[in-house]
Order: sequence, then structure tokens, then C-alpha cells
Amino acid sequence: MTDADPARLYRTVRLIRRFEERAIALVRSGHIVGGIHPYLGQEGIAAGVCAALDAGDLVTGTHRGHGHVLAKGADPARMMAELCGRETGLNRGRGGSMHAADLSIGVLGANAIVGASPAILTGAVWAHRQRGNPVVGASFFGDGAVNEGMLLEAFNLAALWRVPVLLVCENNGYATTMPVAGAVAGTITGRAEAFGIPAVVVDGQDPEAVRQVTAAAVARMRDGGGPELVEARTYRFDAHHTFEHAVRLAYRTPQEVADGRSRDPVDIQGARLSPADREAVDAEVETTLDAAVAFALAGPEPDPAGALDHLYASGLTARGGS
Amino acid sequence: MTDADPARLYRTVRLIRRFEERAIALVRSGHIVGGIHPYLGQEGIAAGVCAALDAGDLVTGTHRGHGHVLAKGADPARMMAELCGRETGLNRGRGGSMHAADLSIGVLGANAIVGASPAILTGAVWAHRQRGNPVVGASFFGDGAVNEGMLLEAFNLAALWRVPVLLVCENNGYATTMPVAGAVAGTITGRAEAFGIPAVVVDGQDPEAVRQVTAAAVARMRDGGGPELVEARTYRFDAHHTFEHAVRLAYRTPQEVADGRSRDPVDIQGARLSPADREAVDAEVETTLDAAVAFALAGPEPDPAGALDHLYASGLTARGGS
Amino acid sequence: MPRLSYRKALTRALTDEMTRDESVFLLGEDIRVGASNVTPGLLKRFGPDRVLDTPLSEQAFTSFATGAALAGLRPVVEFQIPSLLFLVFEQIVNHAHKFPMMTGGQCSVPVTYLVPGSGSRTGWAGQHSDHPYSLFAHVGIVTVVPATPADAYGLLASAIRHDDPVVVFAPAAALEVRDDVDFATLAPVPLGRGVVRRAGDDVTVVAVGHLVHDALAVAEELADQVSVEVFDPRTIYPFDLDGLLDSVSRTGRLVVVDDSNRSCGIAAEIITSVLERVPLVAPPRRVTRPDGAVLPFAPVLDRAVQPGREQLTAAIQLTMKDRS
Amino acid sequence: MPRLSYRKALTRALTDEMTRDESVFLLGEDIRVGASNVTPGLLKRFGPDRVLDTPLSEQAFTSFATGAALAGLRPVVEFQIPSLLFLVFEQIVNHAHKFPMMTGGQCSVPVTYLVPGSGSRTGWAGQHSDHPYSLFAHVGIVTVVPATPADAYGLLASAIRHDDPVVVFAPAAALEVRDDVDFATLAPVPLGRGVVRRAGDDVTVVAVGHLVHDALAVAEELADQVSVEVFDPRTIYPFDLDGLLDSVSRTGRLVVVDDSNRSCGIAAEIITSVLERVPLVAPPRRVTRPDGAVLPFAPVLDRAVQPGREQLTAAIQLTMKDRS
Ligand SMILES: Cc1ncc(C[n+]2csc(CCOP(=O)(O)OP(=O)(O)O)c2C)c(N)n1
Ligand SMILES: Cc1ncc(C[n+]2csc(CCOP(=O)(O)OP(=O)(O)O)c2C)c(N)n1
Ligand SMILES: [Mg+2]
Ligand SMILES: [Mg+2]
Repeated sequence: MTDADPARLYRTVRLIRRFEERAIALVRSGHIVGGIHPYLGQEGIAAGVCAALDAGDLVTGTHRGHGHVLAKGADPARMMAELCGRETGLNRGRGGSMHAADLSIGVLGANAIVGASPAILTGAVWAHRQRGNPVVGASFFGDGAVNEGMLLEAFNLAALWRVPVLLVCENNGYATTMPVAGAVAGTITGRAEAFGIPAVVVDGQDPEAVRQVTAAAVARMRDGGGPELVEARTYRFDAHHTFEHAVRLAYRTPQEVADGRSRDPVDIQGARLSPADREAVDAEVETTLDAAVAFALAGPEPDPAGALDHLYASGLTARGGS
Repeated sequence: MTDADPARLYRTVRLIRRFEERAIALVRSGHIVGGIHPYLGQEGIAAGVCAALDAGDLVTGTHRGHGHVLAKGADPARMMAELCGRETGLNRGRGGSMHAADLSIGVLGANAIVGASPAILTGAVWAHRQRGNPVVGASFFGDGAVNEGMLLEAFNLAALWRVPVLLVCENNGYATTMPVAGAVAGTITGRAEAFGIPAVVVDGQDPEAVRQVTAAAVARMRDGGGPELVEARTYRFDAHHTFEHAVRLAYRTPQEVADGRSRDPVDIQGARLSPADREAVDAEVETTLDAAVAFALAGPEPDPAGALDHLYASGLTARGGS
Repeated sequence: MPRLSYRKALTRALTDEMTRDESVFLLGEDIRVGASNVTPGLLKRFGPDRVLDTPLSEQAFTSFATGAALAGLRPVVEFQIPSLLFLVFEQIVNHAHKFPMMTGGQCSVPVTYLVPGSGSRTGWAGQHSDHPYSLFAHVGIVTVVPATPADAYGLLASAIRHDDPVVVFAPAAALEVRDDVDFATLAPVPLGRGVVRRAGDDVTVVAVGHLVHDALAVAEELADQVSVEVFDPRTIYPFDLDGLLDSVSRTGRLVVVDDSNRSCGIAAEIITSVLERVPLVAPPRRVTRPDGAVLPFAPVLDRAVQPGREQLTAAIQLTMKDRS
Repeated sequence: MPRLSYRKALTRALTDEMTRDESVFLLGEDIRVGASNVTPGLLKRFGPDRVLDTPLSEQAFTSFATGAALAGLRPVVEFQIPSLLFLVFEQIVNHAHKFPMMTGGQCSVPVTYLVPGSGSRTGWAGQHSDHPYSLFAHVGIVTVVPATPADAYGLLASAIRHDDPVVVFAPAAALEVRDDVDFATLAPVPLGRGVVRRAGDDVTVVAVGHLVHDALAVAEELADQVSVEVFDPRTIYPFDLDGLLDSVSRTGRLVVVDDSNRSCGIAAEIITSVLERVPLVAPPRRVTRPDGAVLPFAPVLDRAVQPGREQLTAAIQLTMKDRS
């Protein structure tokens, strides 16, 4: 079931990379309001994990979530429209960067609260299986999240009830400006092992390595295994958030950043294609993204009269504020 | 500094045992309203831990907290008055069983919220040390608490900042009716080790064993060591809460309870005294508790006009409800 | 007619809804044994996949319920004590409540949060005696506080069928209420609809939850001096303002009695909503917990902090003397 | 006179209080680098023992602050986003707030919770745009929402010196406000004391936080039609009712504009508190967020959900037409 085609994997990595670069440009041009948390440098993780999932499987993402949503198969055009706050966006412009979701393809959403989504995913996977739909799930979170109690509670629940969720820790070395060593007593894998959850470290810069580790875990989970954790070591190439482009925060040396950027998942996976194949993918990705940006910018802004639409799924109408 | 006198340790165990038995009688007679969570069977833990602490050291307890407060040295009379809701109680009758506190002897309080107090204790110990007062702390919690995220966050903070708090898990096999195996994926000690916190299992029915393990940990902590965890294996001899005396909850077999009760910390520590010494202690404890009960029942009930006293330490006066 | 206790009514609603709809399941602490005495027997009837005992991991199991709801199930989460809602406030308010809007209408989160034993249980003191329903009315989560066994049944059933999160507060002081009930008439009670419990002409008393019974008692006691109408909103968010306006526009006087804290409580909301729409002939009054209340342990203090019959009687009498 | 920005005023208050009192220390996420731009420079000045960067463990570090306060220090806890208060609601409400009462007066918990950037920061969407100050007014925790740089300084300083927990909301929409300030006059502003920002005769507008500036602008715009008095409560719990009654008893009309949700919000509390005491010549009005508001991402929707000048203008004009 899992997709080992290097070109497809490369395409995903490249798509995310170029999507993010275009999104940053749209932040600069004022088309995306509020900024984004760029996923640059970490693309191999979302791409590798999702390549090992089935269409029906579920994922949850983070504040740095564009890669997760795209890798699971969301339409880049509707995703970009969402970032631009358009009615044509995945969430009708209601969610934006930190809440982009596409439940139709199993993306239960990016999530702006660090550590919050693994418990949600665990419940969703469990419920699908109760209903006879034997999906598995993958939940992405950062190295900062492993210090959130609610995340560790979710580890316990998933392990106790043997819910097949892959806990994917994207260890990019920092939670905003806080280095891992300053925040994580013990180790990340040790936190999983404490709950009897098998844990493994993988090179997050190598998309294929991530895919393989995930595929093996997913196979065990489909066979009746419980949760597993993958710690993907990676590096955030850009700012924590685009606001950092304006306000310099001194927490990484230029040398460290240069070193980190030297292992680029786009190049690592790209090297597995012939130059011609790589160029072809790159060109197709540009075409796709040209169209995505055009679609996004052409989309209508939501009508303010609908500002309270969807506040209640039950159809309850909220009283207005004046 | 730590007190290895077997008679003293026995006295504490015996005091708690008989205090609880009298408190249960006062629940039955209606003098203690709302019931209690009896500490019967677990006395050796509070007694053993507190025997290894100094007067200036700090502790926090639980909903099953009478033993912790007494072992740290609270006046049994004022404690009993507190349970009876009298103005003469430790908390002027405002706290009751689950909130009994005596800050003057380092008891930051029993605490009714499972898993909540270790973070509080960690902050208090850290602050004392910042102020040049090199205390250590001990925080008691149950096996149920190790599934609370806030507790695990506290483990991380204490370990990161090397705050000398002894994390004392009283593993009595159940959280109310939930057996440990149904609630704890992995192990209790493994949860500490995940944060780099040394952890050890001790026989909680043997007060002296608990004291020794604690004394060794406290010595390391006073020498600059960080937090440690002690998992004290124990058994709750009586109900989760006295309400269970009226409503039978089927979760432990009579055989299991009989087995559990067969290793009694009062007898285990009592056997270390000559029969005469033991009798002398027992007699003194009865005299003390006779006086405590008399003091408690003689104390005035609080004046309802003072129902909002102490709501704000700043002296802010709350608006009443009518 | 058979007697039905409030507590048994809750059990019956759970049983009926679980029977009717396979997607309903329960989770919480000690619910298999039924420690809070609302769920006994359900494990045997519905099996361990639909009656889940959880570890003490309130945040995770609350969000687990959110996820299960996103996947099409209808979880009912029992909380042993009301303040556990503080512990999971983030999971309810920032996630379960916000998902439909944030996803642009892609999903619903039909979870019921059940608190059997809210408010003071004498002797449980500071951390176990909260009545935080006004917090949920503020954040905009459907919130019901049934007063009677029939309503306990009907509002819990409606909560379970509702497509958004609903918090059900079952006040400890109402759990032992028993009524004569024709079981055949037990049915879902519509959310957001109040009811006049006692007709009257001079003053409308809005009473929430267990205080409905106190209000009725006070109304009887005062019957020869003043004709008191007692309005039970049943749902406090969304509030049945139309129902209440019917009453208040007849009586012209309004007293609200409510067991939550005074500042920003539901009593303030009710009074403001009425006064935005209709004038009163006398200033409104409210009987509530004090500002920032923490319930002290000693029973005499605990009672002093809760709104009671005496204060309500006084408020009604003062209102009758007042003229705007 | 030098210009002082609201943000810098917060930094200055922290600096001055830390200098004045050794027991004051800061903790929070990324405060050493000063990611939210309120704490830059403080690490260098006061050292790592008084400026603690925390892991993402909000519950633990909030309770750590409670413990430190019990031990005699005065922690200031910074929260990067307002909804983190949901996550630590238990730790603040059920512990920090309750300790003095539950211990019968054995202790105090002088902690300041600082949220620099509450309410909508356009584009931050559903989980980052809350303005939950009314929740704290309900539970009875001292809550301030400064509108101006001088008040940001003075209220934060007072919060730090106060012996009970205080939540300081610094609205994102006020952070860039700059005023001419004589630095020598910067001083603690008493908690619980409001101020008339603009005198007027016809209607009293109570505005909270950043909305004070909107209210002043609207008042100017309407100056030739109606004389608007603008009252800034500054502290929303405890509320300066006496101060407001002074104003309302003169004007006889009341409009409240407040950026929290409508139901059980501070606007309802203010209106009810006034009407319990003095009659108005026209029905009260409030301009708030809608019930249960979740801020949608798209800027046009985000704005539509927040109370603004247009709605306030309309409310004032309608009030002037009304007669009770
Ligand atoms: C519970 C919570 N705390 C704090 C924040 C503010 N915040 C957003 S992202 C972030 C850092 C997250 O670090 P990490 O988990 O390592 O993910 P990364 O940003 O590195 O991808 C912080 C502190 C938040 N959104 N949620
Ligand atoms: C956070 C929280 N969840 C639930 C409860 C209700 N409750 C009180 S005691 C208890 C069981 C605690 O078990 P454990 O930690 O093992 O302590 P024990 O009672 O066995 O001493 C529960 C569920 C609570 N008080 N606080
Ligand atoms: Mg990170
Ligand atoms: Mg236990």
C-alpha cells in the first residue's frame, strides 16, 4: 500500500518547499495576513510519513502544519486559498494557516495548541475502528510538545487501549527560541518508552528513511500493534514564524543555521532522481503552484454577513454582539 | 538529622492509624461531615518519609492526606478540630479533610485534585532555596496521579531545574476502583526515569524501609542532587472514601483485601519494639487522641458572619450574594 | 404513578439513548462500577467497548471524546467532580467547541459532558463544590441544569442527540429529588426552552437547577402575601429569553436565584437581557453566590455562601416594596 | 514630553518592580529572548534566576509560580497567547485563588499572570484570538485590562504588589498605543478604580481595554449630536461601581462596549450592577462579541465578530432615542 516511488516522494517534498516559499512571498505582499510558521527544512517528515499511509488513514498537524496537510493530499489551490482567507479555501477562509483541515482526506486539522492533537487523533482512530473501519493515524508534533502534560496523557491512553497511532515528533531543535536541552529532561524517545511505546530515531532530512520507518510501524499497527513513536531529527531552515523576519531574535548562530541548512531534504530526495526527472517534477510543481496562487487570489473574500456561519453544527444561531 | 528511633517511627504509624479509626467513628457519628479518604494501611509511607525530613522541609499531600499532615508534625487536636469543621482547626474549619494544611511546619496542604501538588511543591522548594533556605521537599501522590499530565509536567520541571523534591508515589493498587494495570501503561518508575529522575521501589508496608530509602534520597538531594522518585507499594485497608461503607462497590475480592491487610505497618514496625515499649506508646497515643477528640468537639463552630474571611489575602472584600 | 429519582432518570436516559443509537458510548472514571451511582448496570448491558473506564487523564480523555465525535460517534463523558471542568476547559472550549467554525463547517462535535453532583456536596469543601455553569454560558457551549427527574431524563437525552457539545450539570442538591412520573411520558426535553413551574402575577422568579425547588417552596410560603411566578430556564445557554419575557412582561418584576458566582454569572445575563427588551416596575434583584466564592468546609459556612430560601424570600419582599 | 508605548510601559513596570523588590521574578516561554517583545533586556539586567525560560509545560509552571508565591516570592508569569489561560484555568482558579480561604488565612498567593497580546491579532484566528477576561471576573480573580501606556505601567506595577493573584490582559489592539508621558509621573494605579476618560452629560459609555480608544473616537465624532462620557473601569474585577454610578446618575444612560463574549460577559455584569442601584432613562445597551464567538481567520470576518466603532455609534444613537 505504501508508496516507494522516489519521484512521487520527491514531488511531495518539492511541492511543500515551493508552496512555503510562495506562501512567504504572499505574507510579504500582504495577501496572507497574520503570517505563517514555515515548514521549510522539515518537508521530508510529512512527505515520508504520509507516503506510508493509506488514503483513509488520519493525520493531525501542528501550527507549522502546511506540510502535513499537503502531504496527506490536500489540494494546494484550496490550501493556498485558505491561507489567503478566501471563501474557496479548504475551511472557507475560517481557519487560516494554523487550522487548515480537510476531513474528506483524513486531515483532522492543523492545530494551534501545542500538544493538543494526539489525544484527538487517538479518539478518532479508535472510533473509526469501533465502527469497523480499520484505519491508522499519524500525529505530528514538535520537540516542544513533549513537555505538555496533555500529550503525555495521550501517550498513556493510546498505549493502554492499543490504538494504532504513529506519534511523530519533529525534533527541529527548538521550541520557538528554547533549545531542546533547556526544555526536555531525559529524552524524547524515553518518554514514549515510559508508556511501553516503541520509539525510534530517524533522520528527518531523508524523506525515504522516514517513509521506511513509518511503513514498518504502520505495518505493525495494521497487524494489531499499538502506538509507536518516531523522533525525526530535523532542522527548521527559516524563522519560527514569519514575524521573526522583521524582529530578529538571537537564539541560533549563523553558523548553526548554515550547518542545519546544509542537509536539505529536497536535495537528498532529489538526488534519487535523474536530473531530467527532477526537472520535470519541478516544472510540474511550479505549474501546479502557479495555478494554486492564481486560484487563491481569484477567490472571493467571505461575506461578513456569514461571520457566524458554522459556529454551531447543530444549526443553533448565535445572538450577535450588538 | 533523620530520625532512626524505632519507637518514634512506631508512634507516628500508630498515631495515624488510631487517628483515622477515630475519624471514621466521628464520620459515623455525624461529627465529621462529608466523610474522609482513610489512610489505613498506608501509614508507613507518610511516617517513614517524614521521619527522614527536617522540620523546615516541605511536604504536600493528597485527598487521602491525614497521614501526611500528622507525620510532618501537625497537632492532632487541631487536625481533628479541622475535620470537625471547628474554628480551632488547623484551617479555622475552612479546609476540612482534603485541604488540611499547616504552613508553619511546612505542610503546604492536602490537596483534593489528583496530581496537582507536585508542581506547587517544586515551586515552593525552589523559591526557598533562591531565598537562601536550603530545604528539600516531599510530595505524596497516588498511583492514579501518574496518569495526570500536570504531574508529568512537574517531573520535567523538577528534573530540568534540579529541584530537590522527593516524588513519593503511594501505589495502593487502585485509583478509586481502577486497578493500576488498567490505567498505567508502562511502569510508574519508568515515568520518572523518562525524565532522568532516579526511581526506586520500596515496601510501603515497612516504615523503616521507607525511612531508609528516603534518608538516602534526601542526603543526595541536600548534596545538590535533583528530584528522585520512590514508589512505595502499599495496600489500602479500607474504603476509597467512607461513602463506600454505605454503597458497596465491587472491585476487590474479599480474599485480596484479606491478603492486603495481612501486612500491617503498625505490626511490622511494632514488632521492632519490646512489648512493653509498644504498650507505652499505644497508651500515650490513646491519651493524645482522647484529648484531640475532646478538643475538637469542644471547639466552636465558625461564625457564619465570617464565611468570606480569608477569601482574599489582600484584604479585598468580596461582594455578597444577595 | 411510579416514583423516579433524579439520579435514576439520568441512568435511564443513558440506557435509552445507548439502546436507540449504537454510536453513543460512555467514558469516565469508575463508571463501570458506577462510583457516582449514575452508570451502574451499563457495563453489563452494553459491554466494555461502550462503557470505558479511563485513567485519571481528564485532558486526554476529553479530547479523545472530541476525536471520537469527529469520527461519527456520540461520546458521553462523565466527570466525577465539577472542578474537573476547569482542568479540561482548554479541551472543551478551545477544541471541541471551535472545530465546526474553524473547519468552515466540515464537522460536528456531538459530545455530552455530564457532571453528576455539581455545586456543594456538604463537606466536600473548596475544590469539590463549584458550580461553574456560567463559565460555559459565557464561552457559548450549550449548558443545561435540570431541576426535576423528568427534565434530567429529557435534557440528557436531548444533549446526547444534539450535534454540538453540551454540558449537563446535575446539581448534587437535586440528585435525590423524586417525582411521580409516568414512564411512558419520559421524552427528550427541547434544549433552549424554559418552563413556568408555578404561575403567578406579581413577580417572576427565575431559578436555576436545584434552586427551582427552593423557589417553589418560597413561593408557597409567601402565597398569601405575593403571587410568585417561578420560571425554570432548564437550559442556561442558549437562554429562553422569549419564554421569560412572556412572564416578566406580565409581572413586571424580576428576581433571579442562581448558585453560581455573582460577577458575570447567569443572573446578570438574565437581568440584562430582560432589561434590554422590557422595562420593569421595580429594580431587578439577584440572589447568588458571592463574588469569587470558595466554599468553606464547615457546614455552617458552606451554607452561608450558597443562595438559599431566606435570601430569596427577602429579595422577593424587597422587590415588592420597590418601584422603579 | 517623551513618548511611551504601551509595550515599553509594560517592560518598564517589570524593570522597576524587579529593581524595587528582589522577590519579583519572571517566568514564561521565550521571555529571555523576549519573543513577545515585553521582556527584552531583562535577562541581562536581572540574570537567569529571575528571568526563567520555561518548557512548554503551562500547567506545571503556573503551579510552580503558586508554590513560589507560597514561599514568599512574587512571580510574574507571561503567557504568549490568551487561550493558554484555558489550559491553566484549573491551576489558577482551583489552586492559586483558593489557597488563602482553604487554609483559613495561612498564606497568600501573590502571582501576576500577564498576557501581552489578548484579543484578536488579525490573522491569528480561532485559537489565538480569545479575550477571556470575563471568565476571571466570574471566578473572582482580580483582573485588569489597561487601555493606555500609563495605565499599563501602573496597573502592572500594582498587580505585582498585590497580595492575591491578578490577571493582566494587555489587548493586542492596545500594544502599539503611544502617549506623551512624563516618566516621573509613572506610578502604580490603584486596582479597582476606574476613571472618566472624557466628560459628557448625555450618556455614559463604559469601554474596556483597547475599546476605550474607540469609544473616545466615537465620542468625538458624535460631539455635535450628543455629549458622551467615557468611563474606563481599568480593573474589571473588582469593578469600580461607585465610580460608574457617579457618572450614570448624572447621564441617566448607559452603553457598555466590551470585547468579550456577550452571554455572562462583563457588560452584563456592569449593566445589572448599575440597574440594581439606579434607574436609567433609557434601556441599557451593550456592544460585545457575539455569543460563543470563535474568531474566523479571514480579516473581514474577524472584524465582523469584534465590537467596533460602527456598532458603538449605532448603540449610542439608539439609546439617545429611547426612553424607558
Ligand atoms: C500549549 C501552547 N503553548 C504555547 C504556544 C505558543 N507556541 C506556538 S508554537 C510554539 C513552539 C512550539 O515548539 P515545537 O513543539 O518544538 O514546534 P516547532 O515550532 O519547533 O515546530 C509555542 C511556544 C502554543 N501555541 N500552545
Ligand atoms: C484530577 C482529579 N481527577 C479525579 C478526581 C476524583 N478522585 C479523587 S481520588 C481519585 C482516585 C485517586 O487514586 P490514586 O491517585 O491512586 O490515590 P488513592 O485514592 O489510591 O490514594 C479520584 C479519581 C480528583 N479529585 N482529581
Ligand atoms: Mg521544535
Ligand atoms: Mg491509588
